[in-house]
Amino acid sequence: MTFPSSTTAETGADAVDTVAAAAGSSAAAIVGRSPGQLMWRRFRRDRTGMISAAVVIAFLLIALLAPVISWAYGKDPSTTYGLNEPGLLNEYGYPILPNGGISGDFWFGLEPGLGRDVLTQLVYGIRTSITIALIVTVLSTVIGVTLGITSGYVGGKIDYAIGRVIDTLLAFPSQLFLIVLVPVVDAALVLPDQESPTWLRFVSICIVLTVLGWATTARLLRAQVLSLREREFIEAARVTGASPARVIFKELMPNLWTPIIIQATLALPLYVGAEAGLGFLGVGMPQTTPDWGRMFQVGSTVYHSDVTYLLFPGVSMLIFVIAFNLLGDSIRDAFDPKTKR
Amino acid sequence: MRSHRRRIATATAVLAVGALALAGCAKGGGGGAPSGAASKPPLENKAVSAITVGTAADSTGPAPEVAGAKPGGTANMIDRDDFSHLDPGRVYLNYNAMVSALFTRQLTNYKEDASGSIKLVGDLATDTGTTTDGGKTWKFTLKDGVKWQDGSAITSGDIKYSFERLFADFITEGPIYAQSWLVPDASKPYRDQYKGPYDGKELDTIETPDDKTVVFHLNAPHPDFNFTVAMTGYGAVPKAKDTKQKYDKQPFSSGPYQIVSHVTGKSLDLERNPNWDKTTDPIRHAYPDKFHMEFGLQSQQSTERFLADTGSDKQAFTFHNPVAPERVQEVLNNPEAMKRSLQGLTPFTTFYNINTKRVTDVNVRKAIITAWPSKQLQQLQGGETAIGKIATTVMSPTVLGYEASDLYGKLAKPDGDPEAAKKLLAQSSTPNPTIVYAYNQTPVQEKVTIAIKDALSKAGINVVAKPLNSATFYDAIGPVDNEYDVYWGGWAADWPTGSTAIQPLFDGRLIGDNQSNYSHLNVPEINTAIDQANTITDPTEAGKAWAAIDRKIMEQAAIVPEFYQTYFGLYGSGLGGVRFDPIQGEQSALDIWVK
Amino acid sequence: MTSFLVRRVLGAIVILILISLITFYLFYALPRDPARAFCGKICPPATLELVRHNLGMDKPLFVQYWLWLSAIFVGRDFTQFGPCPAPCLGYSFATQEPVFDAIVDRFPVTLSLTIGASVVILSFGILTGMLAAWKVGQPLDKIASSSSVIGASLQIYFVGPLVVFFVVDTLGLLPRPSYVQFTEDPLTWFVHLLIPWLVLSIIFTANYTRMTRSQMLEQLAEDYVRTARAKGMSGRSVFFRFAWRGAMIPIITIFGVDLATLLGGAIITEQTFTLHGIGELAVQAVQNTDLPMLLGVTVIGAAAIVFLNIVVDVLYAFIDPRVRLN
Amino acid sequence: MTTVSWSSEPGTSRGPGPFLSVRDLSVRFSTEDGVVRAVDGLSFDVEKGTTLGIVGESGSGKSVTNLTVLGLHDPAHTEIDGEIWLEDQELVGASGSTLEKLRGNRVAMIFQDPLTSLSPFHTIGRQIGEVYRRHRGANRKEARERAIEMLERVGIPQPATRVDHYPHEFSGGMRQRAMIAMALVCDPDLLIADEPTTALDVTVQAQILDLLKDLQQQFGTTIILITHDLGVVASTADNVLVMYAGRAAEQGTVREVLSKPRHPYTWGLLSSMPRLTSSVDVPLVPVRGTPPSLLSPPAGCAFHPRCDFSQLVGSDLCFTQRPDISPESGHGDACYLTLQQKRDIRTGDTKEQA
Repeated sequence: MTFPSSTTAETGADAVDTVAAAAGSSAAAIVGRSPGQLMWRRFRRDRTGMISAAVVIAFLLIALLAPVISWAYGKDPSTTYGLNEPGLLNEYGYPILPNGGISGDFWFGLEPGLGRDVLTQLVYGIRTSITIALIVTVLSTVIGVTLGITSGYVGGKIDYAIGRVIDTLLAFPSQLFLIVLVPVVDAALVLPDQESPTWLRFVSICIVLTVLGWATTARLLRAQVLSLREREFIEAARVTGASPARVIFKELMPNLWTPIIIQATLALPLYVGAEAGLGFLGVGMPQTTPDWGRMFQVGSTVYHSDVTYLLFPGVSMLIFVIAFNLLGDSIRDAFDPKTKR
Repeated sequence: MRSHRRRIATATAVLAVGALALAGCAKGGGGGAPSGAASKPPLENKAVSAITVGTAADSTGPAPEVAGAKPGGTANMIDRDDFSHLDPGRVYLNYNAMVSALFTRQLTNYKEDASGSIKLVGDLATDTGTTTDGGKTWKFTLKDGVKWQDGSAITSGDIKYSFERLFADFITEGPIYAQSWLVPDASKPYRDQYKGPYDGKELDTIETPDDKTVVFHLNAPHPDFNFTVAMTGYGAVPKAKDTKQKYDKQPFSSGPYQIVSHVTGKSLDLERNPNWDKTTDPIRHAYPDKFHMEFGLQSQQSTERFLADTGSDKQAFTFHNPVAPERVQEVLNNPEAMKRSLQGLTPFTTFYNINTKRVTDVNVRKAIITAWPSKQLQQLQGGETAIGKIATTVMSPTVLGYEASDLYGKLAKPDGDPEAAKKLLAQSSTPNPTIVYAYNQTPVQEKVTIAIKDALSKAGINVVAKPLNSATFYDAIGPVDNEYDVYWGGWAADWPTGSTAIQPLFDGRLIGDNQSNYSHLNVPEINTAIDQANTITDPTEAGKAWAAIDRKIMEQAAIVPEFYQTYFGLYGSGLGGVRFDPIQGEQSALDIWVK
Repeated sequence: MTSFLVRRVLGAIVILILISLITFYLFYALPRDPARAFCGKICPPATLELVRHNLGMDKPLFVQYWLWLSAIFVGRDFTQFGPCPAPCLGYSFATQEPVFDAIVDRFPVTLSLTIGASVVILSFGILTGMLAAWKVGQPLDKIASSSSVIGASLQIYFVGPLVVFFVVDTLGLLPRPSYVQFTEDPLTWFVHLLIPWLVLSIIFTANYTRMTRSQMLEQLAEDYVRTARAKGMSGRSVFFRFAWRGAMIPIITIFGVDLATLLGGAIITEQTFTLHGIGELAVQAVQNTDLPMLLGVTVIGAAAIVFLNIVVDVLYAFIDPRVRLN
Repeated sequence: MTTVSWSSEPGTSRGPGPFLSVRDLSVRFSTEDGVVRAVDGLSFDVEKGTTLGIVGESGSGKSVTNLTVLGLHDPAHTEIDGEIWLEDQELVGASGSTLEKLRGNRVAMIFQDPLTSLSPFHTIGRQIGEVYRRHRGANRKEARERAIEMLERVGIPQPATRVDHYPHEFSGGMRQRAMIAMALVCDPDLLIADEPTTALDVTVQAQILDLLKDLQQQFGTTIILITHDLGVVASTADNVLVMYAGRAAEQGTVREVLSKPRHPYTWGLLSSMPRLTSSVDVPLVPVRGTPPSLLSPPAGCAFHPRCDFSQLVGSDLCFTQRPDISPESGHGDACYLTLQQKRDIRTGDTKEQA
């Protein structure tokens, strides 16, 4: 049984520290490196991390260059080609050509019913998913961190209050509440007269996902802060009369960046999945905005007669989320070598 | 140590390529060449050929035997929802009415003969009732031998009680016609004038001279009152067995079957009612011994089970569930399934109300109708078989007196005629108007909205689409001063004469919050024509009058007719006598027998 | 121990009340008048008023909430529906059936989905995690890790229809997923739920494999494991008697949360396989804006989460003596 | 292989050769940043019944050596050369199962931090009894009695009740006593104590060291005491081995090494330790610089970057040639300075600081 005893780590760790020490002998030029540089060196050497980073960047580029791709490809996501040009969809809304209507000018085929182009829908769909996921991740991390740190560091009544709020939020059946909250927030933000713009639903989805998302981050941060608070260097800082703000930002924060970043990179794919889940349940972005979730919803109703349509969003979402998960793992390993096994 | 993940990236790539290849070889995700639907015989959604009022002779039982039918066996029914109400006074949904036909009888009812024409005949009554003063007083005499499931006779007292209990405070979901006509003052709400029989008071406008005769004194002449009492809402309820709210789950039977068990949301089981006398019933048969009804199946599921046609599904039919729209094409290509399919025109018409208080210029309204993309909407919702024929009038072909007319040439140009619409707009006060189109935010309606926006913008009409939460749709369009110009609506006549098809929707004097006149049409000429048509006693003459009113409304362009909804459903191969009921627009259970 | 339980149960009740209160007020943020559903097609204003009175909707908000809450303990009599016995969560506005009965009736579906999935998740997930940790760095570990990353990235609404399409429609190996009363026919019950269990477990198991593996490796690096080795304990007994206990704590925490979400009705799973569990009940409640049903499902879902949190804390004490239930 | 009799004052050397003999041991770990040569050709012997103190800064390879004795390294990442003889048994090449039978039975080890080194999930009695059942095949009841007996022997009050307590219910000192009880339950011949007292405060430290001495007297257990605290070595060990960068810098009896040190590194260690006798205002002189990188250790004598006397050697021997312990037995050191130079520097230097 292979059994990595702790000494390897200890000596390994010593070795690394010694590497950091400026022993001026004639051996390979050993130069001191900051933790950030160390992290980058380790990350660069982790090939899986690099590949997943490349895939993620590719998706980001596709999302950014969506208009260019659609211009070059000649189709756009909103025109209903199937309805406008006869001969593409049969009488019941299904693409006539086999395999979901894949053809020369519709590389990924046509959407049953409205007959929109699947490729551009996918490309613009990434845009929706990533923007929502990024915004929600940033928002929930910021809220989670601030509340987590305040409740962890300050303790007492505030900690109790925030703790109860977190418990209540985490006790909500989250999937159910996503569906309930979106129409409620919609109704709250409704603009009486003109057409409710797409950004309205975009905002309400972000609000809903953030409201239900920050609690887990807050709880994690609170635990980290509680353990750090007992450490001597915090006592020392306090003893020297440092203001709480200085203690938090100068002493605590540097130690918290690792869990924060790890939590964020692992949360992002979850939010992409959640946003698509909303679309699948019919409370996602409106029909005019290309969205993967709705492609799944349509896919799951028509897969009897047109399974290809379901595969495109499915496979692209799969690759997208795997890349993110692997990237999150690699970042965690680079940041926190102890758990690298 | 961390090299183990090096192979993950390659593994993912392989999987992705594999999945795509897999899709390629799947049996072709496309719809395949147009299924040659054109070569299929045109769907026989023929309108009901004729609706007449039957004689006393037509009202005598037993109902003519169904060819080849034999008694015995259990018929299964699979459907989406449990019946929300079974207490006749609370039944308004056609789905509830279909099952009530098995155990609730009314004074009069409809009988369909082989040629497809419908006759109003006496059910519990010996005939369709007699009126001597143009429809203000009506006399019905009960048949001999009509009994409740416990063998006790159905008396005129029971009929009087059945109407009186409709005033109780827990009966709110049913029709209100008879109640508003049986109170002395027609202008004041009927609930203020009589509160129901539970505190011992009686309604004196209903006389019961003896056990067999009932006389109704209405506060105004209603020549089609005999059609009104055919509604399930006015079915008979035994005075001795009235369990008030609980009656809604397990009513007392006067029909061929009685309810044995009702597990809400799950199942309903019926067995033969020994005390039902075939000779007194001109409409119903009772071939199967038992009926077992199961709920919770969406149309996709029931379609799959009918196509599979295995095990107990062989003896299954469904009242409400149509063939799922996305499976229509598959069913049409399956000759075996088509043998066990039912098609027909339902009384339901769908249309788009044009809010005449906001879109005041008739030419703009006409332009909207002309540019409307009816064909695309039909295609989006599964074609004529699944959703309906393109409509051009207010009244549905299932209504007595319907006359086909196409003022805006929609059948000629179903895709919408932007040029003609532009010409109409040129003559109107606003050449390119902006209209606020409110829609119910369901997946289908979202697609429909896109098609409408495209078509109308081609005609120069700027559309502002306002999605409304599907739960709050009616609350939003209900108020008279709502801020929307065009919104979807659906209607079915409560009985197949013009009055309930037109009056509640277009009578200018009935405009009010949450009232059915959503297009807020208030044209004096139409209002007087409606009153006048209501007094015509001869059904065919009345039909012509209502058809004329229909044309006037279309000239006002108060609505954009959408579909005369059709029904396309399947049933198991082990059942015979499953027929389509044109009055309710669903599958009827009254002639079913188990092969 | 009992003082701990009493305190935690009281805390749980407070949270449940808080949740039901929030849901109640959230519901009223919707501009929806449920009374409309109780009035016929032609609905005179007088009848609408009467229905609002029958449903108690004309009373102030907090009174309505109080009536709802007290009904759970003392039952309530509705003019619109009739009496409602003690554990009464009111009547559903959409289906007129008592909410409590509807939930109790739908619970077996969600329960069987949960039990099946958890058995697979725990056994398969933890087993592969242990094996991967045991053979760390070797081929088995690599396969387990890479498949678990892929598994964790799958989405139910993608895998579900795909599996149904291939396994049911194309190959016809298994019947279409549906629920058959366990008591009536356990075999068909089992066969008909295989696909949902399979799909659910692919996704959940992946997480458990990854988590068990990293936790086991972390425990193996602990000093006390080295001491055990130094005492002459064999590698296998160190792995199975010492290391797994430490690794179980984080796994139990996560399992408590996952089990609660499944018990609360896995909405997306039930929607994908059209299973009539509590999840579907919840979706219908939202679509029909059916307040009593929505409240009932939310409270039951939250109760599952809160109750399981208590169970998880108690389990901690059994596994880790350092945790004192003070 | 020549066996040299080793004369030492107090030890009762009965066996023919040394009890434990480490011959030219080197241990290399492959890590991310390269190969770490934790132990680089180390040789030393331990007589039966004596106590050898191993001293050195952290990273000098003292713990690694002793874990190699028990064979606790992860073979996937470790290469071990050289031999370790426990009387007649060679350990480096021994099979896993023989090593398992040996650990806890003939050779036992106690660790620095008793709290993390004891399993939090099992009672003390069970953890002690486990070893007894494993090696002596005792049943549960016998194991429990043995555990109570051992607890009593290491001086833990009410052993009958404490046996069922968990480690976190013990104080620091008590936990270390429990560790010792666990290590000695099968009366091992060799006990390796890896910095047993570092985590404890001074008063408890003395109790533990006395306990170890009493147990040695009672059972004649050979003890290897790993520490960086020269005071502990002075008071308990019979012989001393000073390690630096994975090799032996100086070895010999406690009196020889501590009173007449011959290696500059040992001088450095001694001069950086406050003494009761030295006056307060004389500053301590720590060894300058930090321990060398074991990834690429300095050529020649690993200590030369920090050695003030390397130029005294004249030739650049210190920078190119790696010194070996000379003489191999008795008081040996690994430094090119001549004996005379060492004595002059030591008397010159240490007298100033004394």
